[in-house]
Amino acid sequence: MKLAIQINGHPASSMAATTAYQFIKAALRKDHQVILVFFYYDGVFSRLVPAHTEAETAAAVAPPDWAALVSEHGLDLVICSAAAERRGLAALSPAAASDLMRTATPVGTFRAGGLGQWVDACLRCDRFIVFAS
Amino acid sequence: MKLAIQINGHPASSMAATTAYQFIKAALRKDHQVILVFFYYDGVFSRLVPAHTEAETAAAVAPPDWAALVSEHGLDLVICSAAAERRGLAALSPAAASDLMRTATPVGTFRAGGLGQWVDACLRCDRFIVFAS
Amino acid sequence: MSASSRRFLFLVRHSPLAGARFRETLDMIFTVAAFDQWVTVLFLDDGVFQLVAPLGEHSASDLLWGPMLKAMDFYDIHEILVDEQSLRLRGLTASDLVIGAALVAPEHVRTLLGQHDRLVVC
Amino acid sequence: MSASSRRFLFLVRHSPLAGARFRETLDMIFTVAAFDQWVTVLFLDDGVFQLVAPLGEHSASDLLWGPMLKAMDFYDIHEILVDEQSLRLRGLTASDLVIGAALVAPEHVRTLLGQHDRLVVC
Amino acid sequence: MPVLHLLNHTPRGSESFARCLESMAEGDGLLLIEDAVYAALSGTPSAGELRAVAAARNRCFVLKSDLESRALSVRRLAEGFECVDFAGFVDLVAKYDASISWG
Amino acid sequence: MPVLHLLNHTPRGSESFARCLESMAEGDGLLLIEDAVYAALSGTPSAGELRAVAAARNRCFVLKSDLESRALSVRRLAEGFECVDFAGFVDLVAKYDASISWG
Repeated sequence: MKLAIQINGHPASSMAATTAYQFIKAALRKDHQVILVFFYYDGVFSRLVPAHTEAETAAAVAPPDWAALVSEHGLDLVICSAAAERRGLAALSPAAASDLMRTATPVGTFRAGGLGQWVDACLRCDRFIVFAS
Repeated sequence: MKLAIQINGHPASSMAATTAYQFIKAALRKDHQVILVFFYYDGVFSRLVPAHTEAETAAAVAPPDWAALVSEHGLDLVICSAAAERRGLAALSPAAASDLMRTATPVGTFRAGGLGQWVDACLRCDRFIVFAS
Repeated sequence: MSASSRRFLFLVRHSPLAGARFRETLDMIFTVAAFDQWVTVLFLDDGVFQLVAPLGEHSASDLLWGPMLKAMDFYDIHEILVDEQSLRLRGLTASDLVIGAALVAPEHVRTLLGQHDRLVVC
Repeated sequence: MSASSRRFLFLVRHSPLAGARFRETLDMIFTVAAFDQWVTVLFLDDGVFQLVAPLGEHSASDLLWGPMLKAMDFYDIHEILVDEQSLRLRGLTASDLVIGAALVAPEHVRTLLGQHDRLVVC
Repeated sequence: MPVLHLLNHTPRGSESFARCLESMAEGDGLLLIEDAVYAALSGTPSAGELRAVAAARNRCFVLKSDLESRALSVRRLAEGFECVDFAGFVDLVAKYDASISWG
Repeated sequence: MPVLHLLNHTPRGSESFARCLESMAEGDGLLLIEDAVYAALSGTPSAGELRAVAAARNRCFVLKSDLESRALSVRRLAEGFECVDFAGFVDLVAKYDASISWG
């Protein structure tokens, strides 16, 4: 089964990214194909990596490790660049470090893209699932 | 009248910052004193300046110009640094430009702070107003 | 329609001034239409506020997304529907709306879901 | 109390796993308590889910903020209150709660608001 | 101590509306801002509930600029609501002893 | 075409719950995830409404890991709900022709 995933929720105020991440891992374990993970609306903030104290991480549900999914499964993680720019996040640039970010996702984890890629995946996939805010 | 203001809403998905900004301008016009504007919860994202096309800016409510309030009225705008770091925004650093941000607020507009300053203002003010998400 | 064509149903459920959200919803709808897909748009719950026509001293262009809403008539959108119950619960009628839209009953929402294969709540 | 002391009422209205929110609410409450101010905490609406005690195979430490909630008993919090109606609408009773808290009726919420001068909905 | 209650969401979008009305004591004020202004349109069930509140010696206000940014005319307001601009909002905050933002 | 409905908020926190139940056709499925799992606790009004849905030949599922992260026991679930893990979630998505996330 070919899956296309859309993530709409802000990682700080919604569980959307966390749930989507667990769903994707389970789908891959069952040998389904995830042809696109598209970050839209406030989902584009998934690019920022929040700071957690150790106690918080232990108690809370573990945050998504997107970089691992990309390196291990070659997933295509696309952040809508128009949605990102409307929220003050620039298009992805090669430099990973930033004075405004506490920690940065490894370069190449996310790809800047647009709604064309989203529609294309919606047409090619067998199932389309939204993780709402 | 001494006012303390708290802003909780994300600037991309809530009107909290926009409403607070208009309220503050009206209060200053009436010679009230705004002793603190405290950004908490998702309000800390007010530091990111969203990109607007001209048409969007014309049609929508104008976004807050925090830098102007600081330069003209010497307001104290404090971003809770613990809340910012939990959301992947680092403590404020002197460098204003960033590869991850499309546009940056002028250096010195916001000050990194904590809940101690918030309580202090709550005790000193005559009225405390929250702008909710 | 080719084998890969899909029927998209957009369910607009949120009020207009919630940040960038509605603009981004319109972007999705127009992008799908540009790919020559079947597109139905259903306004329901607080989404019906998107369609309230300006009254009194205001003109259609004062409405935040008025011009874009009107463009939907010209795009290749299959149908624009409004949930009648959502309007009624908000004291609105069809004559309050800025664009022509067919009213549907709640039962019809059920049918609509089954007739589309890409369901997007906005 | 000094002239500048205030009575703070925190109204916790949201469910526990909504991101960093509850942790930040607790930070506010403990900071005010550290300043020796009068602090009342009222759980109502979906906020009562914060207090549901683990049952069955789970222990209190499995509850996301369980340890911090228990610490409220030791801090100088004036009162911890729970809206009885909010519990009832969610099929919960006082025996489901992880900390000792007095139940209040909706009328009492009105009275509480008038007795405090810093009202913070969380 | 009379309290100024602030609502900023549509009446059906959350539980805040009902909670706020239930929590108002005699002499309290209510100000509708942002999306909450829709609650004051004439003919809505919410406007009826709000009128009942007003009858209990509370005053109900609506922020004019939020009506305008939604292209709503003041003439669509149900009876019993008073329009205020931001200067009026500031005066209300000064007039009541405390404010509460229900979200 | 049978649809899988997804809810992720508490029943009283938004209009999504009522809207979802009203939009379910015969043969559709419902999966409660994140904060929506509270709706399935026995003794809640929401669980009663959901049982009525199940009686109309729909199946109601609850995501087990979201019960667990809220320290809720499976034994607190009202009758008529089936627990699934993430692998089961994936199977449900495959089984139904389309999914809708009400938010």
